Amino acid sequence: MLSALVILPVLFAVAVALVPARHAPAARWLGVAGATLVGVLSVVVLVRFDVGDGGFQMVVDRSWISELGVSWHLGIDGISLFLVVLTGLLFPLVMAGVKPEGSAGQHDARAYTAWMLLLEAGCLGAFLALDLFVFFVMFEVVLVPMYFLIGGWGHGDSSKAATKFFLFTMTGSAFLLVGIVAVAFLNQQATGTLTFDLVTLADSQSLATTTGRWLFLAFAAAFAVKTPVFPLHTWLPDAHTQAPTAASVILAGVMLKLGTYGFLRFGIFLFPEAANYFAPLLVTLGVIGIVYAAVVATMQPDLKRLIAYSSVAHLGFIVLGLFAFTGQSVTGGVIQMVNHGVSTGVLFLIVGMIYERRHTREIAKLGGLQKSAPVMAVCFTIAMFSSIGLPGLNGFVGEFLVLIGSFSTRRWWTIVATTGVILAALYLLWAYQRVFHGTPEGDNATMPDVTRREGLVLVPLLACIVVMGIYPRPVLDRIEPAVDRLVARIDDRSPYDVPADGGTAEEQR
Amino acid sequence: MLSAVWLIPALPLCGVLVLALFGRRLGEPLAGWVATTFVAGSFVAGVVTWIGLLGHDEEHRQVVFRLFTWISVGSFSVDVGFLVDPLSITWVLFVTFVGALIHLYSISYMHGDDRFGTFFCYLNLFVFSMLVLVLGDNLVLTFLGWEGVGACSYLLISFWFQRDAAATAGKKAFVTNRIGDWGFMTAMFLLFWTLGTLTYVGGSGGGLLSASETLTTGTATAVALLLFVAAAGKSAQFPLFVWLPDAMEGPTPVSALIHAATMVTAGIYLLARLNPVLHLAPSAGDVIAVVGAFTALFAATAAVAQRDIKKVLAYSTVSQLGYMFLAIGTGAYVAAIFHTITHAFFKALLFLGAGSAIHALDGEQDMRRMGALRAVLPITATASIIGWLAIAGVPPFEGFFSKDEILAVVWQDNPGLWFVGLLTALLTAYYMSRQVFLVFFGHARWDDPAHGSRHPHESPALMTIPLIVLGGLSIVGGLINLPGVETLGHFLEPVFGERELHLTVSGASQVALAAVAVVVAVVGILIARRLYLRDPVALETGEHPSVEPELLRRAWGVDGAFSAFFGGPGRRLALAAAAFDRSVIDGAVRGTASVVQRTGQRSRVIQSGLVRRYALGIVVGAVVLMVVVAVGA
Amino acid sequence: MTVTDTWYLVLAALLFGIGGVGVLVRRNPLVMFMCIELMLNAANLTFVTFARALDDVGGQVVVFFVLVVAAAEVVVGLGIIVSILRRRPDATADDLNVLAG
Amino acid sequence: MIDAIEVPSIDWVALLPLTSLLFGALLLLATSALVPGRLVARLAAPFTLVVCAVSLGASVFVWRRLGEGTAPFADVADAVAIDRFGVFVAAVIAMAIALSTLLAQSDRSLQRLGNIELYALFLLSGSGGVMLAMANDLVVLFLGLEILSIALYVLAGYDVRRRESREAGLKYFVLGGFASAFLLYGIALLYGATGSTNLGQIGSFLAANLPSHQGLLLAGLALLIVGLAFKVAAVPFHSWAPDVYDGSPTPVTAFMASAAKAAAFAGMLRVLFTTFPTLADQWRPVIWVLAVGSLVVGAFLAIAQDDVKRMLAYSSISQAGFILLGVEAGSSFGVSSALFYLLAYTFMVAGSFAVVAIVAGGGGRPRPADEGRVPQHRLSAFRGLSARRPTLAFGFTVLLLAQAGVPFTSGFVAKFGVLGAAVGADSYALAIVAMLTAVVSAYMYLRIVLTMYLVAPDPGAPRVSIPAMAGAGLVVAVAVTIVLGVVPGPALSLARDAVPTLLGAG
Amino acid sequence: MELAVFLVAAAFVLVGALGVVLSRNPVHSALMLVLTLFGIAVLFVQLEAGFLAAVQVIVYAGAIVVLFLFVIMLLGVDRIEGLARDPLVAQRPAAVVVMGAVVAGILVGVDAFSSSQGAPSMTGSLSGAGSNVEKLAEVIFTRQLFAFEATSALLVIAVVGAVVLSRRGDADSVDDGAVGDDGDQAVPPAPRGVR
Repeated sequence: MLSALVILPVLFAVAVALVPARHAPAARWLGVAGATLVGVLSVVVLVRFDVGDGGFQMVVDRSWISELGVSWHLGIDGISLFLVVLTGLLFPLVMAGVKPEGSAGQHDARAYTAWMLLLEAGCLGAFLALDLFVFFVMFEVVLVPMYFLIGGWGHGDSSKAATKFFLFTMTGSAFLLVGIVAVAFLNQQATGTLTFDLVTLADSQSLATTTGRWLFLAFAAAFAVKTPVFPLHTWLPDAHTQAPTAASVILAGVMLKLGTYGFLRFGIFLFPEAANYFAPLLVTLGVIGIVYAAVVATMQPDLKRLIAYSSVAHLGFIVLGLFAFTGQSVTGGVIQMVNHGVSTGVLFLIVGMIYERRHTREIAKLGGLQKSAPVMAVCFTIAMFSSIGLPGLNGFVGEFLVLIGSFSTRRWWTIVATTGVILAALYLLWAYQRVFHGTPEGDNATMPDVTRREGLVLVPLLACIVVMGIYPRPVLDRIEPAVDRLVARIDDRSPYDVPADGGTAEEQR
Repeated sequence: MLSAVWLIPALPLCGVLVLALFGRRLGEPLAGWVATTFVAGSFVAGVVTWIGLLGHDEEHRQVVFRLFTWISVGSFSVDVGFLVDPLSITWVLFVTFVGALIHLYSISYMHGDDRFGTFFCYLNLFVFSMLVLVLGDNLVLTFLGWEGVGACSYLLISFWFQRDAAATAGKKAFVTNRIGDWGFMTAMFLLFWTLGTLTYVGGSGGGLLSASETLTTGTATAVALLLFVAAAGKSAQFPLFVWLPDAMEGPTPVSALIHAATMVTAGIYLLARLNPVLHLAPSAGDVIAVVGAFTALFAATAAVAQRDIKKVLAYSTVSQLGYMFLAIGTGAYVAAIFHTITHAFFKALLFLGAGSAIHALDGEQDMRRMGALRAVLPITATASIIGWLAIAGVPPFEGFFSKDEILAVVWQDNPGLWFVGLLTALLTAYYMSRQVFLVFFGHARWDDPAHGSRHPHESPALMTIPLIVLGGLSIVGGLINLPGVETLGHFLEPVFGERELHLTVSGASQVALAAVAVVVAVVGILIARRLYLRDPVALETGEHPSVEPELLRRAWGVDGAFSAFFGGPGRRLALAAAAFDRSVIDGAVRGTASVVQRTGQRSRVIQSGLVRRYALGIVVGAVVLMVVVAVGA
Repeated sequence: MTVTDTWYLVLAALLFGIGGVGVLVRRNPLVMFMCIELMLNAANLTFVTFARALDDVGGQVVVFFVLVVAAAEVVVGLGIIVSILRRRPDATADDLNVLAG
Repeated sequence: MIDAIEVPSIDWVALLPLTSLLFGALLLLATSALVPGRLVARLAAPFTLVVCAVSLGASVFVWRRLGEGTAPFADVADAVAIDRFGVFVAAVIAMAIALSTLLAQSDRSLQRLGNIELYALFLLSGSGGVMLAMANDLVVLFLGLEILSIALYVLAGYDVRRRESREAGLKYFVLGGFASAFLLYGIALLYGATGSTNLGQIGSFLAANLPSHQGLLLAGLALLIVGLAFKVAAVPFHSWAPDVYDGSPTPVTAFMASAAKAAAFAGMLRVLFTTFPTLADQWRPVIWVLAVGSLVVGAFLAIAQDDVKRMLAYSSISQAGFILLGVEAGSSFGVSSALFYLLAYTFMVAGSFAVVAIVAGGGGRPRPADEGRVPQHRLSAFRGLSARRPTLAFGFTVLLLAQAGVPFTSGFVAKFGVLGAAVGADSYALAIVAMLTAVVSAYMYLRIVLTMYLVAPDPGAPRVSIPAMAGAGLVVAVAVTIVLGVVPGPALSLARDAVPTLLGAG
Repeated sequence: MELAVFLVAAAFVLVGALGVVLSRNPVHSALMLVLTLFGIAVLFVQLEAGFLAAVQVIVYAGAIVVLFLFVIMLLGVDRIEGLARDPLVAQRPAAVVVMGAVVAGILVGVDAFSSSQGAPSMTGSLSGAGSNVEKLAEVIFTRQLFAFEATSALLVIAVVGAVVLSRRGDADSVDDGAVGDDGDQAVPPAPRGVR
């Protein structure tokens, strides 16, 4: 079942690549079919998921490279469940709904589709992996399709941005790889068996404190780059700006989550003590990221760059939540990963639509689009409000949980982080004003509104924004047990007296 | 009967959905009628609920309806549920009532706008949000409504988005409100952290309201002040008032509904709702009272010099809200709420009247080009005069009672603040008189050849009916809480209990105070009359420059200071941050890359292509290896 | 004064050093090659010295093989040098720098 | 008076992987001398492939035999080690010869120079490599190295008409001779210090009595490592590699980078791991220095190149650095990781050079103006290759990404292995240096990929035609690269079984 | 006696070696090489390696050096090499220093040898009965039989190599002189650091 989620897209990718050149357009629809099938599968997983169980479900554990103690160990729990579903649904949507950019002559639908599918496989693999080796393999391999997508179908100086993206991330992974290998081999020295199995390694806890801290740092280096955590974020605006729309959506929606997910699943899970030790650092960086990225975002002349910086700020919230170590904050962080994927996805989609029509993303050259494209404006507004954290939309749920949870352990930082709420409104509304308000002139006045095809992509995502804002219970109920287990692990080593089920300060007195 | 409560917000929500999906197809004026119907239905549901609530005895007038659990993680859990008690139902009634009237008015006012349906959709959404705000059974749901009304305010202020001023004003309103939201959220975090719940009534610990009695003074003060930050943002208190005058860029019904009658009173509601916390924090109460009084006076001075008819009303609103905060800070919740209700009536009336005048003059808002409209707009003029007398505090209009009550309570608590209030009352009477004189009396200045010939005529019935209704209410509204009878006070008794500061001054003193207030009002009117109806120049030009200093028109330059800060140092800071990001942080990245690359280029020299150099390299390597081996040994 | 093995070994080391310096300082490829032969001979001398010191035939046998290797190397090496010098008789080792960087 | 010399027993079958190459070469030469006409020339390549196959088959057979009851042993009077280590490397070398042959067969300019000697030299050189890998005696090691090298000197200068080729030949020869003098001198000192050249005897001698004064021993060891490090092109003994790789005919370069490197590493691994384990504390720092140097220099100089062939040359230096990671670990896991790396790298590098040769027009119609000139190895020749030859570009991309260590390629598993070995031996600093330089190298690989995919082809770019033989070689290389990346298990377990032990002791 | 022979032979060796390095004329270098090889042959005799001494003279001095001279004469490259100064900056001092360091390192090892040694007579005694040639032969055909056979490959390579390298490369007409010989005749390019 879970294996199929990973393998199916690969098979379809191969099939797509083998389509003869003259049927290239058909390849795209074959790819969409594949992605849709995966999406359906992910929904099946969602349906079959046992709500109350905080452990790993639907586990697949087969030997892969027994010589290295590597096993094909997949499983899903509340933390990964919605990321998987998000991935499963986002891919068919963007593949079907977003016309690949690039001039007609250069564009090869087969390559594009195949890369997308491989990207999907990698992302799903990373979210499902319970084996450090498998995770790393997936974590690293996604760079390749993304590199080609940005480089091959991007805008402007896309090859440079793609290279920057690749190398920056790879530098982080370099440390991760050393860390993973070290964890496994140190465990082998202690217990005699070489294994990369997450659960086994986490349970054996054979590391000395200092070693654990160093290894956590190695892990954190990779995840901090991927997330990205301030000050390692500068690849992101470049990558987003030059990337084609679909890649941007996937990058923001899914790939950045590999970083935060990695922190949670591997960094915190394997090294609870070290995670605790370094939590102040990461929380600080997360909060700096929230404020700093927001301030920087206000002055971006490029709409896409602005949204990219907003991503940095949002991921700062997630990092804050994850490292505040309370049930609410971590749950909030997890659900915020999904929320950010959806709402920022919509924003990027719309920017892509604008670019497709106007061939520019420069805010100064746009204006009054609400007049010519009212539906687009409405869609943007909803996603913007979600991004700002307006209650009733999904963004609020995550942000609020993160903040209210973090408040009990990181009071002052939370108060600072909350100012991010003001700043988010400032830069997004200002951008909205400059792009959509005012009187349209020239090409802005004649810009066509959202087409039906584009609408079909936006509507499910917007529905998701609203539904998850009003009734997030089904999501939260599934996330919470897994998060509780994780938080309980940390609490054993936490300097804070935070009861796992969140008693109050009053009770503690 | 009480179970109809869910209908109260549900009906406007239905309106939103219907208009969002079919608004365009319904067209004009059907969309407006649909919207109005839903809000009116909501009012009816409110009345039904109210009657149901009256059926309970006083101690049990607090009923919670939980629909479903909204967000629940660990110990944190909030529902979507409604708390029906005298406080919330009071708001529900006047919000839906005034709302329905303004909807009705808008049908005509928005005639011809190509986004007619959208306008009503937003209006309905606003009413829905406002109802959620007041009915929500927990702080988070209140916050949802709080933010919802903010968002609607944003959408409606910038409704005519092609106008830059409107777009900017909308943004400004939202962002300024967000500063308040920061306070709101932080207050929630603090409350949850200390009390473990955000639900007002019921749930663990018996609910927020009863549990908050266990708060320490420090925490309570912090929470109260944070909530006041929130309220100051929403209710335009100093220094966060700056958005409200600009918000007048929105259509006039919006100004009437949102920026006068309802939304801006949300801050009052919030503080009244959390009165147990306030009660524990007397020093916070002092802060609120002082800021309220200051705002009242400050805004009144600014109103004196405005030329835009709506700006006068906007500053007036700020000023009146200051009164309410003065009352809240003093502990006179009922007085504050009483004034909120009366203000809702007369300020809505004034706005709608102003709107009618603007409408008649094809959008003219400058009072210097109005005058003598009494003749051509009889209904509008009559209604506006009623509103003027009400706000000026002339008996027996409703404003007299509510303002008098506040002043009396404040006198009892702090005569200094009372004097500020009195001064404000004087100014209020003055500037409102000025407005009425400039618009409805004196010479007609609208037929300025530069602006073409105008033929103002009375607005259609759809616009005048609300004027008439509100005018009537503005006359008799004082009845709901007549001194001595205090219907409203008794109704709200269960909410505030002994935390309400009751008047203890003697009846004679009360009468004396009232007399002073009336005198002050009359003096204000007379001064205005002297300056604007007896001065030939002022009659001709519609202004009296010596008493309209530029500084006051710019509200003492506070708004300008904000703009200067954000446009100057703030902008520079952001630009610096962006430059820092580009040059330092990304520069470090690019620098590393280029250092690596340059090192590579430079090191090519060692690959000289010369065999003998290579051989030398081998020998050097051999030496190195021998050394390393020796050292290793 | 008896001639100990050390004398031979030191001599061999010196020969090795001179040969090595020769490779580094001479530009004529033929002479460079000769210097390499000097170095091989130094190794040979070392082998033979050790063979006597250890009273072991093995060392001498090695020299035998080294001779064969040297011969083969000379054939191939001279072939390569010829192929270059034939086209450009005055070429020195320093002139061969088309390939660099 | 002379006693009949008792010839030592020889297990001929066990020597088959080696002898088949040697006799194949001789047979080829003899036939070509006896049979006139172009028939032999035409059949030379298939014949060479058959010889490789036979050698490979023999390797498989011996491998099996060694698994079934026969313990590894030292053959021919302890001079040759018959163990799975040698067999493994022999197999790698046979495959490398086969790939290089396929490549050479497609190179018209080499074909015109006469192919029989070329293949014979491949086979002879390869046999030297196998000898090096199987050597259980320093003399055999030296001879193997010389056989390998001298044949390579000839091969490097094979295309005598081309100035670059001649220059490569001379540079390689002079420096190679210089380095083998060091090697020989080192062997002499080791002989003096231990009394034998036989690895088994040296090993047991050292195990029994580690001399208190180790000067001679260590000096000998250092010089021995100089000689071997030169052959694997480890920094600071790498300087020949870029120039020689660049100047040699491309099929020869492929052979050097694969077979020669594998053989030299095999020699290094066997000597250090089996014979001098007692001196590990001394030689591990040495290898550490070599590894760091190779990683850094290989990566930094590679990114400054504009010529793909040179880029790959520098890349091979940095790959050598990675393999040295496995050597440095000094553990059996390190050895097996290094062996796996060699196996994987053989295919990666042979395939990569195949692409270079194809693009350079080795298979295309010779353009008289280009003949003998600097070939089309420059990066600009790869512009827009994906548009002109998508499959070729894709294949090259796979190989390049494999060298960069991207997952699901053999390169990743290989890097993972040596990294594991390094970490297992507590060489964290080395591991981190390795991974960071891998990032730097990745920039270079990406540059090539970028040029192929994201730069429009030059309008006048020549048509690239893929000759069948080179194409087949490329397909095999790419396929193996991917298969070893996805299911590396079997190959890993082979490498694990191939860890050598000291043979012929006592 | 031994001392005298050693000193004379050593002088031959060193003078010859220095002569090889310092002669400006390659012919002189070759002749000096003969001197060295001869000196070494004498030392071989001193070291009880009579057979090797003979082979040294015959093969090395006789064949190899003759080959060198033959090539020099054949190509007419007996030109005087200007040794006044080295065009490569600091090459000479560096060469002397680093090579000196290597020699010093070896000498340190040699010194250490006087107090430690390998196992004696591992392969076979040198001093036992039988002639030097016999002993060598026995080892070559037993212990080192494999190496002996391997040398055959070496010789084959030498032959093939000679054949390959001696081609004028004119298997093909498009060649040398014209385009193929790529301007070796041109002024030698200055050493370039960066291409």
